[in-house]
Amino acid sequence: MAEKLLEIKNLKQHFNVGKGNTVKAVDGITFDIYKGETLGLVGESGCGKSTTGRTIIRLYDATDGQVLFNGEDVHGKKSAKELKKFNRKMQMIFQDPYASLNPRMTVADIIAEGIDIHGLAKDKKERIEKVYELLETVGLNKEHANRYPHEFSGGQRQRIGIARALAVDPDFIIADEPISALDVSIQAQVVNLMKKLQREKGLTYLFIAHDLSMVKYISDRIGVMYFGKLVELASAEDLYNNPMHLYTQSLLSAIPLPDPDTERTRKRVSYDPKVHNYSDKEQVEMREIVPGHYVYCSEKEAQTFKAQYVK
Amino acid sequence: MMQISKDKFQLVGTKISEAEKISKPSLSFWKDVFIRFRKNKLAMFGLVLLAILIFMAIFGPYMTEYDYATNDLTNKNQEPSSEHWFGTDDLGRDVFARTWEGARISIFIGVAAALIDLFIGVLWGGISGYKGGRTDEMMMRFADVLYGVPYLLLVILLMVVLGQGLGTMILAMTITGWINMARIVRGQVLSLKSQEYVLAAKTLGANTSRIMAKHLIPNSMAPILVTMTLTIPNAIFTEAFLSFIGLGLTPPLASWGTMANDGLPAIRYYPWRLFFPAIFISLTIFAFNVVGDGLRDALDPRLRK
Amino acid sequence: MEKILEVKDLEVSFQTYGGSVKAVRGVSFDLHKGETLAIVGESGSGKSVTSQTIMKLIPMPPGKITGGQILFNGDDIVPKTEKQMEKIRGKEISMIFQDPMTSLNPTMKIGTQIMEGLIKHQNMSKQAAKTRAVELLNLVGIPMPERRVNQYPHEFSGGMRQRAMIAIALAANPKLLIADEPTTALDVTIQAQILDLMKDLQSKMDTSIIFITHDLGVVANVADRVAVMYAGQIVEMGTVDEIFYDPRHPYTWGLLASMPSLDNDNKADLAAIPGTPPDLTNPPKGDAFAARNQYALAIDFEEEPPMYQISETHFAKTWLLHPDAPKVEPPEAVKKRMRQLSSTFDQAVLMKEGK
Amino acid sequence: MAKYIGKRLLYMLISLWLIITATFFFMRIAPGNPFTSEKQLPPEIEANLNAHYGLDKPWYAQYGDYLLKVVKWDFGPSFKYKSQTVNDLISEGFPVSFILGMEAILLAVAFGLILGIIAALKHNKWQDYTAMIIAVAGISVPSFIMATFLQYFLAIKMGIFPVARFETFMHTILPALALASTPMAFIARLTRSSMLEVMSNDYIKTAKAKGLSQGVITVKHAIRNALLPVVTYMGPLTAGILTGSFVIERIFGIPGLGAHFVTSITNRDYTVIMGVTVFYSIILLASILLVDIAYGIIDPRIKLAGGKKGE
Amino acid sequence: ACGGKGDTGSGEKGGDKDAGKSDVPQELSVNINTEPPSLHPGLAKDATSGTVLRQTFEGLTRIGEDGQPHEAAAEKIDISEDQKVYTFTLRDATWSNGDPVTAKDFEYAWKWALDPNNQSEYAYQLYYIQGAEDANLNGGSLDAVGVVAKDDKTLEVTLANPTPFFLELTAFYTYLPINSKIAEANPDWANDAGENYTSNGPFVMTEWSHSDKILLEKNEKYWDADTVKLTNIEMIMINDPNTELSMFDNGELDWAGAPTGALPTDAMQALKDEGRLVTKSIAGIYNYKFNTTEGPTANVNIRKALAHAINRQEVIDNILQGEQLPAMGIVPPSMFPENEKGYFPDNDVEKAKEFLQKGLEELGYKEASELPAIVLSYNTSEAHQKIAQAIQDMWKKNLGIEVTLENQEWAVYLDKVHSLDYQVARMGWLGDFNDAINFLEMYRDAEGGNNDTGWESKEFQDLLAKSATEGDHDARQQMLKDAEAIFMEDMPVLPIYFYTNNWVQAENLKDVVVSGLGDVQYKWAHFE
Ligand SMILES: Nc1ncnc2c1ncn2[C@@H]1O[C@H](COP(=O)(O)OP(=O)(O)OP(=O)(O)O)[C@@H](O)[C@H]1O
Ligand SMILES: Nc1ncnc2c1ncn2[C@@H]1O[C@H](COP(=O)(O)OP(=O)(O)OP(=O)(O)O)[C@@H](O)[C@H]1O
Ligand SMILES: [Mg+2]
Ligand SMILES: [Mg+2]
Repeated sequence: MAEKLLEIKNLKQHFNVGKGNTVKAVDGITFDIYKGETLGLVGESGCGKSTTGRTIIRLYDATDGQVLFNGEDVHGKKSAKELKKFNRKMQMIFQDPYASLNPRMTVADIIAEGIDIHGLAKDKKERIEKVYELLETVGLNKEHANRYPHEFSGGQRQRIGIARALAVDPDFIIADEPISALDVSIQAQVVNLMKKLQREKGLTYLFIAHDLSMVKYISDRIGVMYFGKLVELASAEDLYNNPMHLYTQSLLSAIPLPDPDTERTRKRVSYDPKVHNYSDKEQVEMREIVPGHYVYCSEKEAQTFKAQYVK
Repeated sequence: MMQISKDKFQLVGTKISEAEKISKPSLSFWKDVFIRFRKNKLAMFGLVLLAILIFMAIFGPYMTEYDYATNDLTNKNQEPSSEHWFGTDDLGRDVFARTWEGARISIFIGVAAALIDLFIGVLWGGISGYKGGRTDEMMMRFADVLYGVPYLLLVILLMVVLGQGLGTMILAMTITGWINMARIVRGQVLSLKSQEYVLAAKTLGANTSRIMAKHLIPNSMAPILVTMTLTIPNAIFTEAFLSFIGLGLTPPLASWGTMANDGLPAIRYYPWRLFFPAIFISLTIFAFNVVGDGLRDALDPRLRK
Repeated sequence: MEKILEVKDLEVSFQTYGGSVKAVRGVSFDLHKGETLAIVGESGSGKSVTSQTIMKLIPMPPGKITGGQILFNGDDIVPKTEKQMEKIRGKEISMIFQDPMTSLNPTMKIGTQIMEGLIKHQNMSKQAAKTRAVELLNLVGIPMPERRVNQYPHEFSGGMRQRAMIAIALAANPKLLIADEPTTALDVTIQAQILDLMKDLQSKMDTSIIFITHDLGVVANVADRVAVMYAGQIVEMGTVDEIFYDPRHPYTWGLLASMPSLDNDNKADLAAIPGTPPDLTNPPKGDAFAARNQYALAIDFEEEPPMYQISETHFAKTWLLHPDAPKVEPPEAVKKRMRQLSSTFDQAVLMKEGK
Repeated sequence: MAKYIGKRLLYMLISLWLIITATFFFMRIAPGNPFTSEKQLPPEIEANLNAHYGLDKPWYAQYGDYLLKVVKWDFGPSFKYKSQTVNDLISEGFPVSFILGMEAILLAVAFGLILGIIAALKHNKWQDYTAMIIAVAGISVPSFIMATFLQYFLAIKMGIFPVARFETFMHTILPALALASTPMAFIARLTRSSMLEVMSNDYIKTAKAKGLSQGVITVKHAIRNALLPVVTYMGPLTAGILTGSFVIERIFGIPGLGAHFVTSITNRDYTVIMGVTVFYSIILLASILLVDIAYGIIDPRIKLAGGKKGE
Repeated sequence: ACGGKGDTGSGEKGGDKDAGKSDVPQELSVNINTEPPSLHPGLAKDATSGTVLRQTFEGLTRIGEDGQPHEAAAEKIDISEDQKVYTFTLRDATWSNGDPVTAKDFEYAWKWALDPNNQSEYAYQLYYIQGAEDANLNGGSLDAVGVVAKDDKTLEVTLANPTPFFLELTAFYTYLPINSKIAEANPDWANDAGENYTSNGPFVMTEWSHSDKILLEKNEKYWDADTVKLTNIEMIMINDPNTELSMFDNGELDWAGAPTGALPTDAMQALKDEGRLVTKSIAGIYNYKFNTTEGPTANVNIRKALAHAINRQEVIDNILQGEQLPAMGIVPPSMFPENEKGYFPDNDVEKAKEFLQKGLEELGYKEASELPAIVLSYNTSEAHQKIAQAIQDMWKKNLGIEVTLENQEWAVYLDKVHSLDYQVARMGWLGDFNDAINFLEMYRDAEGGNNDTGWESKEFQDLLAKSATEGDHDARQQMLKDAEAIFMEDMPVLPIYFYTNNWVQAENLKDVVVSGLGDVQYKWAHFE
């Protein structure tokens, strides 16, 4: 397979919420992201998807574990200069197109923020030209440069967010539910744009969402998270056709489809973590059931999964 | 059924440029704010009032032949008349001239104190809120301590060290005045700093000062403005209080505050000596308040459409 | 079947700084007893305003009902006063709001919030209301309801909050339940649970439901009939099968086409609807959808299309149904799902004005 | 909770210590001393006095002695009022200021809330404008002018109230009004804006959808949530009002604590300065703490976190 | 205004003389401005405390309605030939608790004040007594102090010098007796009203509500109780002249203004017009001190120019409005009647200009405008500020001298003035007793005391020294007069006006005695 761009090793992010309580938002997850691929991350709300993304990009300091980006530890001690360099290579697109743009800045200033910070433009003229170029890349036009975010629709705003991320020429983009807040007809615009950019610029994505149908469409591989843990990781096809972990099955069974006939006959599978009934002795961890398909399970379960696997 | 010509039923497809077009004229944020502000009649009234007051502060003293400082003891405590429009005070000075001379000082002090409070308060509260944790704790405790130390003592020390003067007075007014602003800004920054656009700036590698200057402060403008409009009356009254206990302006300079103070005991005998400064203090504060309210409404993102 | 609600030519606008927003522009539909009507349409198309107008919950001012009638059990709601509305709200008609996070009072116990309506409309004693509240929470599937009634909303998860909202709405056994995007804020697993719950309750209580969403998957799951809204108007309406298997309006096509399909491995671009919705302060001349419509006809830019009837239950507002219009092929993804439905008329019929 | 309060109390102690220290040194740096008078004392007598009060000791010894005494809650004798100790001064003055202050706070809160609520409910109607004009007037008229006005018109001209002094309930009304006017206006404005904010929340719509009447919604749903900003403002305000106002006390001849804050300083009555400062600071810090606790009671979402989480 | 406190329920009013006092409630309500710092005669050092003590205590003498000291606690006073030994024979009198008032109580009280351990700041009032200063300052023995209780009824006092005003002094509060029995047993006796607070004057204190009010009741055990008509005195503490006057107008006070309170200046004109204002001059002067050690004010001609160039009468008529007397000398006319005219005419601008010219020449300036800026300092107060503004204006108009004003908080101000860190500074002086020495001796030495001007004159010192031992009243008077002349010649101080007391009182209130020093006594007061 292709080259590893990012290696996440036993990443943990615990939040202290007072009274000595901690929330284990991310509790020891390990996976790799290859150059040029899109890795989808799904899971129910609050399972730690955003936290994973934010910890990778250093918005949070990891409680434990490592994030290697091109072999370098992201969380290691870094000089301001190294940090800046790293910031250029890894970018993020946010969930809420309303909240992620500063309402007091013009679109041009928003997009050019990275250019300003990293000094990527020699002069004003070059700066604005870059902005125009980026606007065009995301399907907007020059005329929009001097407007304010509140004048745009959700899809347009999300495209501005993408342009902002692209401004520093990143290799890797974390998209945290970039389409959840958009309505259907606009979602497609954004997804199409992201795919186009990936084709043209060879970007790598970590695509976070809880809508499996969209994730399946855009991703090469998909990771399923449940309560701070990665429970299944496989190629998009394989995951859909051979969901192994009970939670994945439950998740897939819940996706409503725009087809009244199938909906009428839908059988939902519910998931109760108690069914695993792991004993204390059992080692529960990510196991490769078939090449490229990992499941968080005990040895015993792994055997069953292997047996059940259909090609 | 009306007849429609067939060629109208020609397939023409999308006109995307049209669909992406924003039909509203391009408005900068502040222009937009201004338009909304202008629709607020009360606020506009306040603005006009303020303009008049400032105009009078600048030109008022020249409108009468009388000088604010010259005594005319034989004409003391004259009622308002065509000669002395606002009457005279107990040293026979023209209250009209003094009122506008006082306006300069009061408005200046109000605005200057507000601006300084703004500067320090925004910086302090911003850093405190943004850095959080121990820094925040320490900075806020410092504010508490400053709040607890007797104000009068601080002021006396200032006067001793720096001597009497406008500068000292403004310093005296702002030495604790900024605390309120800092608290407000801190609260605001605390809630803004986890906004996604701030995170976005962080991922772009923006440093603290950039995030403060470009993101946090501009978006705290509404409460800041409102607090500022309240700082202004506060400063005007504090100046009066300082003068009341004798740490204020050097006569014959007067401010509205000191004039009101002087006129206060005369309320039963020479009410105009209290009336004019008091009414202008109130008008000014009223104006600042409605303008502040108008601005806050105009800045409210939920009203933005 | 008995009609419980009839909305006729409803028009609602909002007075804003930027001018008057015509949020609802002549919407008509009806609803039968025990039926679920789904309203779909993109953000800002007027779904919420329409539904809130039925309960007269839009803020007035700036909102204003500028025309039309809302007949609830044959009784027009529009001229009713606030006092009269209080007797209808929460008793005859209930509502579930979009965002369970903000629709519950954060400083009031869940139990109290459920009890309020009971005490008001059914003259229950506090004790009785509490017992009923526990029952309701149990009914909507919240475990340990006795303990939960004394908790605050922040102690509930999103799904549980939405269940509590449903419990509140159901408290009075309403004849009509309006659910305004009740699951948009929830993740799929919880969404599925909520949908099941609502269907279950509906079958038990024979309530009529107006279900607002922009998720076609959800629509397919819950609806009997579907109304598609665009820019303040209903552009297509029909039974759920008619909308999914025989859609006629290009906007409906666009919606259906832009959904990726799970069992399709085709990684070609999604068929997005380009552009953005029109500004309702000055709605465009002609068909509001024209500029984004790849099937737009010249007339679409000039004249608003009339409503055509395709079957007893199926209506669409597009010039494409005009006899003179060219025959167009819907997008690939839609074409795949098209079927011939038996009830369809041979020829689309132009509806008379004022039906 | 207990841990949280314990921690806050510790912070309070530290703040208090800093205040004491700062005040102690500022006071000593300020020119003049308790024995400064127009008729200068013979130096021998002054030296004698200094010795008696321990003012001849080195500063650190004085400071140490003082801290010890404060710990024992013994602020020493007043230099000026020979027949009273600072403890006497406080215990005689505070109840007076407290009664007056409570009355003023009740007035301010009651009328402020009522005005604010009316204004919010009748947003942009004449009631709103009237209430806000009253409020702005309250802010625009400083308390010393207000006091004089009230005294002149209500006591002297109309004879409804006694002119001054602190004897019967009637005596307290005018000073309480004068004290209350500005905070009342402020509370009215705060209440109005937070009521407007709360009334635009979704849960108010929920309540309306239940068929509750405007009155019930206001009382049961809106006010409580609109109270938070008012409560915040009440913290420092309470401390300020309860410990008296120099100007009001002077104009109405009220034997409260407020006058001591000013006269002790002009008299350089060291022990009184320190005593009232410590007393005031304790009330100030305590009311800030109380406000934080009240927050938690009003809004169950706010947990009193034991520690500020690191970023 | 009728002297009620609102509870005058008894309908009858205004009895005639025969009906006696019973008709009108003999209850007086006055304002004493502030909390008296101490009601211990040995610790009191201010007018407010004095006001209370004067009603509750009785010294050997009491200043009568005529302004002269009369026998009070003393029945008989014998003065030795050299005027240095006074023998007081006490009358039979008791403390309010019934203890007899003895000579020992006086001896105890005076020695208590002189005892350095007791921190009496007014002990120096006793320095006229032999050995007193030594005991108080230099560790001399208290036994050596010239006060001896020969027996219960006889007190012998030996003075250091013949002191013509000594009898007057014995009416002063530092000279009041203390019930030694109680005080010895209970050092804190004076801290509150109550059974420990025994006094021997016309009234007893029954309540002391700090910072609020003091209640006095007639002392039935007072030897002259028959003379005392008032049954109760309420002394309230209101520190705002407007409130005071309003309360008076509202009938809540029977007296407003000096000496215990103050009247708002803005009301003076109206009160005068209504004919209600009562004015009485007192022994006190309001003056500006010059720093004679540096700056333009070191030049005597400049000082004189400044002194001549102000129109005192105008200041009095328009600002003070209390019929004060323009001061062109420093000893009040009550002591030196000639000083009603003073040493030079008021508002003599011509003369002032001459002086200025001379002064400028001496300093090497051509014009007044070349003078270094003169700063006029005063402590913060409305009245000082107005006067300063008026005088600033006069100096500017009459001499062309630019003066800047500087006001300071009281303690800071005193600190500056005492350390000669000023140019022209406001000061006032009120006599403690009725003698010119009061107003002169502070200028004896440049250092220390209350000189504050840096001025010193050998001649002046000699004259004062001589006067101290001079037994003959007229000769002594002349020496002091000469000293004042020397002083005025050098003009280290610019006199402005002699104080008056102004007040309004209830119409039916009679016989409140205000002395020439501004001391008030209610012993004889009554309502008609
Ligand atoms: N800063 C924080 N402090 C404390 N807890 C946090 C913080 N951020 C996240 N959490 C908690 O961590 C858990 C995971 O949150 P996260 O936002 O990563 O979930 P998510 O999978 O992105 O959910 P969603 O789909 O709702 O976005 C949640 O329980 C959340 O409450
Ligand atoms: N209070 C209001 N003031 C002004 N305009 C309003 C108001 N409420 C709604 N509108 C406008 O009315 C139009 C219809 O809004 P509505 O909320 O009904 O949309 P929706 O279809 O429910 O969208 P969504 O899917 O986002 O909920 C929008 O353009 C909106 O901006
Ligand atoms: Mg998330
Ligand atoms: Mg909606």
